[in-house]
Amino acid sequence: MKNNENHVSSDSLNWTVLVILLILTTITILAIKIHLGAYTVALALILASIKVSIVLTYFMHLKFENMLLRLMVGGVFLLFAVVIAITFIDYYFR
Amino acid sequence: MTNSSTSEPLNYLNHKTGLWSWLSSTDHKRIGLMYMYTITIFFCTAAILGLLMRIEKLTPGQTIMTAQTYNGMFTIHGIIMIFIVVIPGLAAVFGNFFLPIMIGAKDVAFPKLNLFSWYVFIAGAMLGLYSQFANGHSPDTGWTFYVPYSASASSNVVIALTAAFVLGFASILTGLNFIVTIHRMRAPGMTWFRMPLFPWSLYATAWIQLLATPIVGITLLMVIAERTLHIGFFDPALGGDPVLYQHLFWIYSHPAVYVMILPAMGVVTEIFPTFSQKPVFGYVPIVFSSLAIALVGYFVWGHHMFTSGISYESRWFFSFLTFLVAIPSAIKVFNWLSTMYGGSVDLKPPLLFAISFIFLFTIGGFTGLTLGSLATNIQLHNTDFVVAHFHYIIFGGMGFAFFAAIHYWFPKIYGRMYNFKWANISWGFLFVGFNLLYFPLFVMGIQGMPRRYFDYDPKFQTGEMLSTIGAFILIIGLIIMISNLVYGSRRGAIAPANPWHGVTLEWQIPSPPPHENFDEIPVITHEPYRFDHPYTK
Amino acid sequence: MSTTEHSEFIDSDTGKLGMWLFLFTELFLFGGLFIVYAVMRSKYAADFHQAALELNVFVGATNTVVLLVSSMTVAMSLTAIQQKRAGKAMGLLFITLLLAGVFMVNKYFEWGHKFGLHLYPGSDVMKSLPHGEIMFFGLYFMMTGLHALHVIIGGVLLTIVIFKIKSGKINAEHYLLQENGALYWHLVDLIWIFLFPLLYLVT
Amino acid sequence: METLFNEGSNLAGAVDRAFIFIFAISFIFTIGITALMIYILIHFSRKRNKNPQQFSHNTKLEVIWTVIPILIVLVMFYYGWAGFAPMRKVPKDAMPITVIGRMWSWEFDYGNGKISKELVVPYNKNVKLNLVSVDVNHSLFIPAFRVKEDVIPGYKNYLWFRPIMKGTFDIYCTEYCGLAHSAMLAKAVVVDSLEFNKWLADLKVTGNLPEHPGLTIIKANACLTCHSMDGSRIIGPSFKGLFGRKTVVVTGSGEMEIEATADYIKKSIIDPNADVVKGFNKGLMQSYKEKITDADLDKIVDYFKTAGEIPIK
Ligand code: HEA
Ligand code: HEA
Ligand code: HEC
Ligand code: CUA
Ligand SMILES: [Cu+2]
Repeated sequence: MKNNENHVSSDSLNWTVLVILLILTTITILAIKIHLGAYTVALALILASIKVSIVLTYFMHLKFENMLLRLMVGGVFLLFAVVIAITFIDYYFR
Repeated sequence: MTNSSTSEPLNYLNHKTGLWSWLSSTDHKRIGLMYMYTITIFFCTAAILGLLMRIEKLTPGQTIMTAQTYNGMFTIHGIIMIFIVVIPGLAAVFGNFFLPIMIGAKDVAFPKLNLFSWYVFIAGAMLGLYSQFANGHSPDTGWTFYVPYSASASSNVVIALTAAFVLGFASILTGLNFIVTIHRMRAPGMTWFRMPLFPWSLYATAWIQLLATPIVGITLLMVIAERTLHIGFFDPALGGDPVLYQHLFWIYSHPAVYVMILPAMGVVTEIFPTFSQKPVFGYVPIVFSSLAIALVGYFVWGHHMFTSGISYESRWFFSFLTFLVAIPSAIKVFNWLSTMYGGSVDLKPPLLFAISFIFLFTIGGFTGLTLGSLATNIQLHNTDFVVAHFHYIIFGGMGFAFFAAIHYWFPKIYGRMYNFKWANISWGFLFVGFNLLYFPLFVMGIQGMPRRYFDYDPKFQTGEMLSTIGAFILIIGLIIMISNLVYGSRRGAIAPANPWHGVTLEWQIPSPPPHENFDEIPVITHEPYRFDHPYTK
Repeated sequence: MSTTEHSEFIDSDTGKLGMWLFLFTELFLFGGLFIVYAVMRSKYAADFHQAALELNVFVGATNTVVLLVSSMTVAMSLTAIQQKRAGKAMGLLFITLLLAGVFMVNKYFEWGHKFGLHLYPGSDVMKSLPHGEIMFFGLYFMMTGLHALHVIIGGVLLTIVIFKIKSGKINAEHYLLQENGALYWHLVDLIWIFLFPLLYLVT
Repeated sequence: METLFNEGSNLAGAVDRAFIFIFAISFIFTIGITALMIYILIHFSRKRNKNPQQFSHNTKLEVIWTVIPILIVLVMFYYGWAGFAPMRKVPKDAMPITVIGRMWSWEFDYGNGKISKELVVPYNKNVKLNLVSVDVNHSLFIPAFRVKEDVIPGYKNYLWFRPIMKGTFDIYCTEYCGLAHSAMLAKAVVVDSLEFNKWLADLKVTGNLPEHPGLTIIKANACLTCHSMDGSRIIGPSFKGLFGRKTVVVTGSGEMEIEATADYIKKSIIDPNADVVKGFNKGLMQSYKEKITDADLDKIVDYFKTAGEIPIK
């Protein structure tokens, strides 16, 4: 059994993360205002994904977890992406 | 060994008695048995419904029941068999009982959660039964709940949907528990590749349970929302998409079929080495084929929808992947045969059931391939051929594996032995009855006899009749088998700790196992299934 | 519960792994809705655009900020308990609960507004809309409703955590429950991070 | 006249080739595997073989039994695909026929109001079926032609074929669609072009006949699948002589005899489970509250009133 020394994140780290998240949120809202047509959704999703990965790594301490858990989280998101992609093989070609 | 003041040594069965000591027990072995008893009761109920359906089909037109009853009957037969019997089935019964023992742990990671899942399971099962008898008539949508029919049918569909939802939740919790158990509770020295193969198959299964079940959960919720709140995701009149429902349903339900078969494969993988006294052939390929089945099985759901008007591109894509999942299954079959080859093969009842598993699974698998091929699927979709395919693979595969498992681990569970002669006789009835029951359905399916048909063209009568006769032979076998086991569990001869000379950990402890499995946690020094090396220190 | 003497104590890694696995199932639960969203959006892009105009970006953005901040307070509270500052930890969790409350009040007014306009599933106004808009609102209610349910569950969980800190059951050595509560709360945030642009910003 | 394995359309040949290939492989493997098992059981039985060998690998063998099945399934895939691909490529000159599926009957619309209960098609001519459902999912299946495609509300599914055998063939509904799913049958009749043209010319134009608007609504809602016009009992009571009829109904409070007035008929349609006609099952007929407007209800009642016994074809 592995000895579990848990990582302690400092308050300043948490604050920094929050500020970055808020900035990204603002960017998202502003980016919608400039009309990018079909790309808006893509952009919004990319920004959301960045935010989500920040929450995962810092707030949810993934950065300090073992490799296995990180792989699992990555794998789960990947699996979901593949499922959506396969569903769209149907809808895109119809 | 335990104290000697009592005549019988203390074990998990007698260290505490009384109904409440069972209902409140967090002991994985007792929970496993509680699953076994409840599942058996539900199995018999649903099986009797199956028999009634067969009697109805003895003659064209109405034989013993109305169309309404028949439609309700195959629905509830399907719901019970799928959601209550085979999906939990092996994992909840033998997984619970033997997974911790086989990896050298005292219990699962979350024992209370384990008991909680059983209660959730019971709640779901009760709801399922209730949907049959509640006001109005029983649900008649088929176990697939296809919209728009299920969104409008004036029956207790909402209750049945809720039941399936709740059962899914129980399944998720069991899967979660197993994954954590396997990750965190293996005995010292038991590296991943020293783990026996039944736990491996449960590991692959548990991931499917965990990651596929929520999708059907939310889908059923959407149908409930559709019925109660008129949201209309799937209602074409409101712009909804009925085919989208089918996608979501099968995204879960195809992987779910591997939830049924993977533990079954795990069981027989334990049986072949033991009864041949020979190491399992190709341990690593078997592990990876389980994982591959779990993974690729996730991407083939569309093969249930080949005629639903999905795009041409996705049809061939799904067909292609469907063929690919056959490969890991093929690898396993060949590995099992090679495990026996050259061994010292002892044809005891567990092995008898295990080799019939191979036979029936092969037939079921190949007919699966026939269904996976685009051209032939067009002819066979929703015909009796499909019904025969999945009975062969579920009942013939998973069901016979269950029978094999109970005959294999019986002496460990109860510390007693059943009668071999009667076990063989019951096998005879089961095997003959089974094939007579389902083989004619293949033929009729090819000829175009649709499934879920209350009535049929008289030209199919011979086949339907043979099939009904088969059901009666099968039931005889089942009754003999169950009686033999029940009798054995109470009166059978006392069984030694290791009657089959197995090497995995469950055979290293007394029968029945003591309350906390091991007096001392074993230390693993070697890969399993080595009959010339000790497994533990 | 004499049967569990040996396993009464769940070590932190085991408990956390269990929680993560549970979060995966939650992700897939919402995942099902995201699939429906994706398909419907690709079918009715224009209608979605139109319908999203009905939603108030300001309210949505406020709620996003509220949740992000609450996510931070939860994370900080965990730090506090690790540093043996139980009082600070409870205070931060309390702020989190307040923020959750703000979120729910916002949501209440938002939904109330929709109901005031007779924009709810099954209403006649709703039925008279174009198909895509019906779908959009259906998804809107289903997704935000399910999410709100998670906010409530998360709130309950964190309340329990506060009480356990108070009674000393959660402390600098044993804080698994708080860790898991925090993970759950972050998940609630995480889902909202996706919901916000998809529902409010597709205009 | 129908034998079991007719190849009734141009598409059948390729489908059957896929069948034959897959079944041949399946038989070979199943028999091979079974034979091997029996051999092992006998030859290596504990009696004969006391000392088990202890090998557990053979890389060469394992590669072989991975690669060969891969090749085999690829060929299977190819046959399936080759048989299927033409099914989605409709020839330009195909004659379009609209198939309407409803609970629980088929209608074949040849255009210009010509609707038939049988699918009559000309021999050796390409036919395209456009599939429309008015209620729930159905599926049109003609085994002899090896064609099947679901009929889904809101979807524009289609299939095509060229009949290459004259005769009468079964049509089934193969998607479960409720109570009388197994009775949702029809026939496909393949005749000479000449005969077909004559048949089509003679086909009554039902769509344009001046018909009582109430009856149109009744037909449109498929009431006639459960209610007959000729006095026979299907699932619900017959419409024959309905208006003013005295019937015993079971209500919440017990049985009573009532007269079928306008109000009663409306109520029976809006809330069918309130008063259930004795001898019939509750819950079968669903409420039409959402589907039939008040104005239409009046028309239906009016139809029952004026035309108590107007026979329909
Ligand atoms: C335990 C459950 C289980 C399992 C394991 C499987 C396994 C498979 N199934 Fe089955 N299936 C069901 C349960 C299951 N199925 C159910 C319940 C339905 C109906 C649902 C409903 O509509 O109600 C269904 C329906 C179904 C359909 C849809 C039919 C239709 O409605 O149109 C299809 C189509 O592709 C299919 C294919 C397959 C395939 C290719 C496999 C493969 O995994 C099989 C692989 C196995 C082998 C191939 C045999 C062993 C291999 C060898 C002996 C080696 C030699 C092999 C080669 C040379 C290739 N199944
Ligand atoms: C685990 C899965 C499982 C099992 C084991 C079975 C077992 C049986 N099934 Fe099953 N069946 C399904 C899963 C299963 N089924 C599913 C998923 C469907 C699809 C539903 C749908 O379309 O939605 C289906 C559909 C289905 C149909 C098709 C309905 C239709 O499409 O029209 C039929 C018809 O014959 C049938 C028959 C049977 C029979 C005769 C048995 C027999 O093998 C049962 C054998 C057992 C007995 C005959 C009795 C045993 C009883 C005892 C041992 C107790 C003794 C008690 C007393 C003496 C009182 N089943
Ligand atoms: C699913 C089958 C079904 C369909 C479709 C159906 N009905 Fe019925 N109907 C029944 C049954 C069964 C009864 C008897 C039980 C009852 O009264 O509810 C009934 C009863 C009635 C009665 C009362 C008859 C009497 O003798 O008192 C009327 C009127 C009626 N239906 C009209 C209609 C109309 C109009 C439609 C179509 C818009 C329709 N039904 C569609 C099954 C059906
Ligand atoms: Cu229409 Cu079945
Ligand atoms: Cu499948």
